[in-house]
Amino acid sequence: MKSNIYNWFFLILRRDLLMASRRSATYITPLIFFLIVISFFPIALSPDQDFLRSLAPGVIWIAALLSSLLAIETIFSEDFRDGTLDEFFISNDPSFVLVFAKVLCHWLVTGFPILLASIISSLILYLPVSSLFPMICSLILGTFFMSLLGAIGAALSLGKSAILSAIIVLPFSIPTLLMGTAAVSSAIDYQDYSGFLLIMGAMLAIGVPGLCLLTVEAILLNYE
Amino acid sequence: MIEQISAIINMDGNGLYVWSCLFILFFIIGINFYLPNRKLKKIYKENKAKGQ
Amino acid sequence: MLPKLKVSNLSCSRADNQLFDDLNFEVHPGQNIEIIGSNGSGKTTLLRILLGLIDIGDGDMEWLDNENNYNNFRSVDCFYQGHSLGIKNLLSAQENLRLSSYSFGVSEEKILSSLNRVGINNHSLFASEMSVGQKKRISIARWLLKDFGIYFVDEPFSALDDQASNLIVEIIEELNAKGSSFVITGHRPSEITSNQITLDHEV
Amino acid sequence: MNKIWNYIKNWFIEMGSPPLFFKWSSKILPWLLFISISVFIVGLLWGLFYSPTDYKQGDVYRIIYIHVPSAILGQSIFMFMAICGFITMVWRVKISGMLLKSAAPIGASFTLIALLTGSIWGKPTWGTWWVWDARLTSTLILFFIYAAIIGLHSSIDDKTKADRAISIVSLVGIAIIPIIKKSVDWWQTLHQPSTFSLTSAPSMTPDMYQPLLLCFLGFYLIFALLLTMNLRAEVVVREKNRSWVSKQFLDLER
Repeated sequence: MKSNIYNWFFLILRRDLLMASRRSATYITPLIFFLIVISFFPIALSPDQDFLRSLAPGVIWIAALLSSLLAIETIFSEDFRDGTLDEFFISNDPSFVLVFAKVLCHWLVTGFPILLASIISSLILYLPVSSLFPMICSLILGTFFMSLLGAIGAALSLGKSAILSAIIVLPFSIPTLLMGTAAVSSAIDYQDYSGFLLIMGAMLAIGVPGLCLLTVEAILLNYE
Repeated sequence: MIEQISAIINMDGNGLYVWSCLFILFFIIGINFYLPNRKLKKIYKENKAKGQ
Repeated sequence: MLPKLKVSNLSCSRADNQLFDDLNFEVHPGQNIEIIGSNGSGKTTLLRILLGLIDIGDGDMEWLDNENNYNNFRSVDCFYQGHSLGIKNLLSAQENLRLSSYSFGVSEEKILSSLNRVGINNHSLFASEMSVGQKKRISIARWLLKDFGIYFVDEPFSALDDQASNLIVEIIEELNAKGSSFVITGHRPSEITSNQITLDHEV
Repeated sequence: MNKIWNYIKNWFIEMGSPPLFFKWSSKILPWLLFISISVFIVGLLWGLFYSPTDYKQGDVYRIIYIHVPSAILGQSIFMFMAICGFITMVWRVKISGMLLKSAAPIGASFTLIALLTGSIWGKPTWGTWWVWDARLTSTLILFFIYAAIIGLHSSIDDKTKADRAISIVSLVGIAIIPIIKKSVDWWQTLHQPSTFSLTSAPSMTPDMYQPLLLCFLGFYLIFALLLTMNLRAEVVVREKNRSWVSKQFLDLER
């Protein structure tokens, strides 16, 4: 039986999802972190409704950015340590599919709960209902792009401190942050937000092949 | 003559800004000059010590 | 019989030191090669270069394919086990083997019989609940899933009791009889082969 | 075509082999030193003393002769680094990795100069030391990226490996920096209608423009000089245990 790319992709996806389901910390900790960061803003700044509403897009986006970045730190480290990553790279299947599958799985496990939590946080930060749809769309596109970027950072700093990969990745996350907050705040002001979402989508479309290939190179560096 | 020079240095009260910019420029470029030369000198000394 | 892998003039240097220089050897079917060297002598690097995981060596590697031609790409079915065993803690013994065999598809009976062969009887035990010795046995069970052309195994004999090393020797002989070859590394010569390459550069 | 390409590649590799590079760079270094410093000084003198005063901003606009060339240079150096990174990734040329590594601190320095002078310029024109102006913001982000690259390189012990790691980052960077610039511009127009932008403010007359061009040339030459010096130090530090290094130093002593 000959394996093809789809089989391989789904195998890794299934394996990672299975393992994530057996260790609940993988999907619960980013969620809790996200909610804690969100709840700190009203406490630290002011519980005033109008003030919080104007702040909400930025707050939600920063929290989402940080929690997805912290969570992706360990995406390759366990596989690298126990030797399964070697096995995948030795096999004849294309390794960027492996990277993409792992990033997708990671996003499903951590990004998706964050999406749900962002709906709750839009309530506690008094976001109007009309801005909910652009917020969810921009978070889907943005957190996935962040996962791709974070994968590169994680691969470059395998076995090193997490803060190093944050330093590498955070400056590159600025367009995502700007577009995401701009989309939500223009929705609050009843303006057209589709342009921002389109640009985020375009970045994602270029990012998937480009960043996956570079991530493969970055992982291979660790074997030298 | 002295008035001319002081006029140039003063630059209508903006002199401080311009001169501090110039100072920053030369300071940072100076650091960049100094560091590689120090590295080279260090290796040079090590080699000399090894040779003797 | 033609050799499955011909390596000529392979050399590798990293930063300032030469790990190895001008290595020449051939891997014949049913015969083993052992790479001996101390820690940091480049054993693992050599295995990784042979498998094409990293590209920092200079030299020629030629692999035999089914039509008896030699290629520059890896056309032989290879199995690799690095320093770490490649066992996932969150998966059971059976699931681990199923994962290893994804690309060639092995029946459940084969997986169970391989596990029994190495003496693991509780198939649904998670790897996190096992001792190191048991994990090693699972990794050995993976060798039996399919008759690979060449097995590259990094230090299979380290930290093993006598019983387990006897098992490894037995299994290697079994697989040799089927025409598979082993390229293994170790600190000191073992009993599986007399064909040894010593890496001893000065660190 | 292929032949010419191979010829160029081989020439590049040969000239970039550490001993040979050290030899020819020793020859050109005094010339480079003389030319670059004289163009640099002449350009600055011309800009700071002989160019006419701007009618709107007064003499403070003269910071333009420091700020703009270093800001542009900060971006060009990143472009240069990305090209080096591509060569390092694809052809594994050792010297291009070292070039990449030596260019990073220089790029960071010029970006820092642009930031500091921009903020000083802001004080008399805007009344505050810092304004979240689009240009300044994207320069700040560029500085962060430079800092990340330098930090990553110093965190990896094997320097050849570190070169390839930062070449990956520089390739990601060169794709994302235009997006960053564009999105920051956008963000600015979204939040506050741009009232005053640093560089477009003085209406440039030719006698203001000419010294600026000379300053550009001087800054680029200074970059070439600093790069050569950094690269020489880098090459020697990395190969300090090779025999050619001690030989070179013996030659110098004679």
